[in-house]
Amino acid sequence: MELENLYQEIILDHAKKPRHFGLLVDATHRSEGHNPLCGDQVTLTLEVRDGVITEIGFEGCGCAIALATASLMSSAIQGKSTDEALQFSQQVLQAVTSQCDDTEPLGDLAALTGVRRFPMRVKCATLALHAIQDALTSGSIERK
Amino acid sequence: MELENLYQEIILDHAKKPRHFGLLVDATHRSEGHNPLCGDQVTLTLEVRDGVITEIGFEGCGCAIALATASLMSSAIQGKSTDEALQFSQQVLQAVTSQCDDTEPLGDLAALTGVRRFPMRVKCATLALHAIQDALTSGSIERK
Amino acid sequence: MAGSVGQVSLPPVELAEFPILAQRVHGNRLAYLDNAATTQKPRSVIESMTHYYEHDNANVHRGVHLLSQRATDAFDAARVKLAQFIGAQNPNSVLWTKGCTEAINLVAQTWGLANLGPDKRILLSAMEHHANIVPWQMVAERTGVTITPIPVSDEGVLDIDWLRANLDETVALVGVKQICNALGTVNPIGEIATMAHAVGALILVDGAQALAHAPANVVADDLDFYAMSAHKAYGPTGVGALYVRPEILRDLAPYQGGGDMIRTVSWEGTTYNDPPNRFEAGTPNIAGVIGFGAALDFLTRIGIDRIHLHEESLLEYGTSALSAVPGLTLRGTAPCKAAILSFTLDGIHPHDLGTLLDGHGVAIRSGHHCCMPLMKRLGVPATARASLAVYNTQQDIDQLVFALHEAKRVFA
Amino acid sequence: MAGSVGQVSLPPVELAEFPILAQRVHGNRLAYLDNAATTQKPRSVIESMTHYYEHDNANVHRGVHLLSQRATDAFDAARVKLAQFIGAQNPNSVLWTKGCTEAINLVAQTWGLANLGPDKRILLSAMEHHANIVPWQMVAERTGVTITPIPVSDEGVLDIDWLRANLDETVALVGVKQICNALGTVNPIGEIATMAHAVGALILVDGAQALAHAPANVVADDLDFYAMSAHKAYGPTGVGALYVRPEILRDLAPYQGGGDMIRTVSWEGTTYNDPPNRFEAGTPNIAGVIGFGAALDFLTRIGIDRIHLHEESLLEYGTSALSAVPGLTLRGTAPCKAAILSFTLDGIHPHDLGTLLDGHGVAIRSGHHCCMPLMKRLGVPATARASLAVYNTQQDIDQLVFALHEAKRVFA
Ligand SMILES: Cc1ncc(COP(=O)(O)O)c(C=O)c1O
Ligand SMILES: Cc1ncc(COP(=O)(O)O)c(C=O)c1O
Repeated sequence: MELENLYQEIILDHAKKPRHFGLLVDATHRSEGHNPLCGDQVTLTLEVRDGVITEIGFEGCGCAIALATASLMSSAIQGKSTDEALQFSQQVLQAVTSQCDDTEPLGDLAALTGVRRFPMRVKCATLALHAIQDALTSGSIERK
Repeated sequence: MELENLYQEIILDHAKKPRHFGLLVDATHRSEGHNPLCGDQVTLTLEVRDGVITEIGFEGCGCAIALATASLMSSAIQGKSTDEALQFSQQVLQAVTSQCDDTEPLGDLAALTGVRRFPMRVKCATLALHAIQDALTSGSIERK
Repeated sequence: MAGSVGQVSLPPVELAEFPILAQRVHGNRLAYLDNAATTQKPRSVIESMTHYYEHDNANVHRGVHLLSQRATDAFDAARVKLAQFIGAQNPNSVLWTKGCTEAINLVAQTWGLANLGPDKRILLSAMEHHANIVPWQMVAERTGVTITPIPVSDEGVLDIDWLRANLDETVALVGVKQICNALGTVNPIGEIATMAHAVGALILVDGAQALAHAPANVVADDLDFYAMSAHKAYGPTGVGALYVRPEILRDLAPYQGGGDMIRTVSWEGTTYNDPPNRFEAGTPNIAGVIGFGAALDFLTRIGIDRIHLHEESLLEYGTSALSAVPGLTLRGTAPCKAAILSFTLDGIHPHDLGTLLDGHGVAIRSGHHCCMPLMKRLGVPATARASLAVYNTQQDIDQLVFALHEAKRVFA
Repeated sequence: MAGSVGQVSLPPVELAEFPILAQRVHGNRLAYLDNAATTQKPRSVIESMTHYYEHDNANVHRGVHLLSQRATDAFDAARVKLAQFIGAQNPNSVLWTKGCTEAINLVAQTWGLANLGPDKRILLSAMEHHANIVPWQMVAERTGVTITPIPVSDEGVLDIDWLRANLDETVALVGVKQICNALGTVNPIGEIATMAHAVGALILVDGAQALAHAPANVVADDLDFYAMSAHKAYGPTGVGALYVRPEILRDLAPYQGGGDMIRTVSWEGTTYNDPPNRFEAGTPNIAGVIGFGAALDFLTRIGIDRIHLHEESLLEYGTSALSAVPGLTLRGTAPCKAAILSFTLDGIHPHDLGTLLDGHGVAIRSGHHCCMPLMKRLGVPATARASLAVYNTQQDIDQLVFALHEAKRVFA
């Protein structure tokens, strides 16, 4: 057991005080994620202007891992282009699900790799990651 | 194993040369029995006059035990009153399914008790017994 | 062996009967408190199946050779045991299924499709497991029957007055858990059966959580359908049972088609066998049924009364121990409760609790417990749940409480 | 170990791997020749389940504690093994069921009810098992679909020309056994699949008898549905599987309702999970699935090719040995045959044969083998059947022949 590895300082911090909490009114992209086994749920909204994510906001209920992932990811991709954001979320996804060891490029998100040793919790981390990918690839909101 | 007990002379004899084989044209009572597990099947016809079984005939396909039981029973109850026949078939039924040891009153039918040691074969013996009881209790044919 | 030390009784079984309990988890003694999900198996149950495979394995009913006869005898004997255990008079009123979920689906697909329509209503307790909700929603889609939840109080008590007021001759079925897996509530099934029958409705009781703790007597409680899972009662996975009142069963249309459930098959038409075979198409879970029988032998040997007393004593101890943990809220505080302790802890999500407790060897469940509508009703997304069984001890609860305090330290 | 003595090869396994074979039956060595009904289990399969119950037992998917994680890992690993074994590319295209019978019922109740109607036809081989007839008759009652048998010759060969002539765009499904349990016929499933697909029909293959002897490759054979039972392939009772082509599976309506198959449940409406979970409501047969996985490991270790060679050599020996018994008629003499020897003996009904052979330790099956329409077609009420497996030997066949002669003496 490496509980300290899973519940690192930064994760607990983001879980207790999630950044970017609250949905955007002027969202251009939106997605919802749901984990049927545990009931965790996240709704994500993005504002994308000229290919750049200018704002991001989420709501949801879930465990510390799910909330911290959403919060950390939101902080990381705000200001990134959608392509960069997609690529980055893919990197993080790989890092939490596989054994690849180069966690340098992940920055703060490297903390999430502790989840690898807890297979039943990997889904908690991937919930927000999938939601972001969904929002970017198929979550465009039709303007009235 | 007491195969000799199961396949006694008299049983083999009745199985090979079943008595009363063939259905009656003027039957007053009729019934059919079917064993879904093995596919054995018997059709039984009776002619009852003034409460007495004057004729009996059966057809069917089945193993030696099933055929011998039908043949032996037919021989035994022809000429008996329906009440006597019912009572007798009940006695035989008990003798092949339980451990009761007084097989004296069964006459030739006592040979059937060998089946007790072969639980999977008891149903072969009871097929004809149930058919006789059905014919007598609910098999009355409406006359045109 | 039996008896009580201070306030908590000792288990009425030797823990050594349960091989799995001897192991260490992450360096700690295993405190297995996830019994409502599945119980552990006594050696006698495991061995009954090993013995079957090593000595008697054969297909049942259709063979005349010795192995088949032995397999059939053992298989049929289990049906008699289960019928006796739940007070059914006729062993043939008990059908083997894959589990409790399939048992309820069987009722929905046979009795339900044949008897429900847009003019009928089904009342299901608001605390039902998805297994007793979704099959009916699927039937509702086909038949147009209306499903209405029977309200539940904040404490987790079923609103019997509401039920009384809402029962009328449009109600075809009342569906209710005997014991709630999420909250522990024990529902008054006998009373509900009487009320349902008074308006001509049938009653289906989900006995999944009750079989190993306080099983129904289907005759005394006057039940129409009673659904069970072996794996929640010290038996193997992959087998369960459904009791159906014989008068209903006699005319019930078949469920799945295949071998053993037929009388004759032809391309022109097929006739069906009598119950129980009519509802048991294909090769059954022979080893599983035999293991289920061994589990019932185990329960009978220990005695439901002694099991009940022990679990009650643990519940009492656990309730006060948990209540003393700051920030902990017990969910489900019905006066009549089985040994299930559901709770939330301020500031720590139940999933995180599950992982943190596991680190201390404490196995609990966290989540919605397949009761999403109930969670919504109670206004919590999930709870943590410690559920007790005959082999649990005061030490298990103490270990849980210790681990809770440790978890709080991590999240402080 | 492997090799051949005179004409018959030796089993490619140690017989000691099968504990049950060591026993004596009525004082004689056991010659177990009822493998088409159910095979015996190697020690590794029995032990995999004992190990599960003694070390890892927990409910799968929903728990975060260590036992649940171990149980889930082992459970999921079996799905990967089965997918590989039958050549499926995606493990999630394999669904766990109670057995082959339930697998076919699942197709009938989901795909069948949604896609069949009075304008459609189903073609089923005239040698089908009741498990692949009755579920469709039940669907026909609801949908009005027409069921037509594909003729079979006296030797037990499917009439492919008839099939070719009768396939048109009204045909929605062709259903066929890969290997006939009653006669041993091996059907050309790949060829039939091509023919079916050419007119837009789907193909369902009943692989019950093939999995342990010559399993399909669902991709190479281009199958839409493939149904299996573990207990006929050295695995435990109570578990089977259904492969569904992923494109069909994706949109398939759910089967049974309950836990694990849902995404969200509410009184207003319920949404369903993705495959395979959508089709696996309730606690699965966890131990059974793990045992199934161990059986696949066993088959892979020995190698299907070696199994096939051995069984073929036994079949050849058995065919000539039985043909030499006066009054014996082999039923099922297709050129392409698996190691199943069905026969009748003049003057002795198959059931009597079954009992008489059992007296000499020889376990065979007698009856209609759940193929009543086929029996009718062949004009026999029943046959006696010796069906072979990897552990059978020349001695088993010799013992059978000896016992047949003894039986003839009794009935002489
Ligand atoms: C060809 C065939 N199909 C289907 C079945 C049914 O399998 P199960 O009884 O395991 O569901 C059998 C077994 O008897 C079989 O031989
Ligand atoms: C109350 C209740 N009903 C039904 C079920 C479903 O039982 P199974 O998963 O064994 O089919 C469960 C188990 O989770 C339960 O607790």
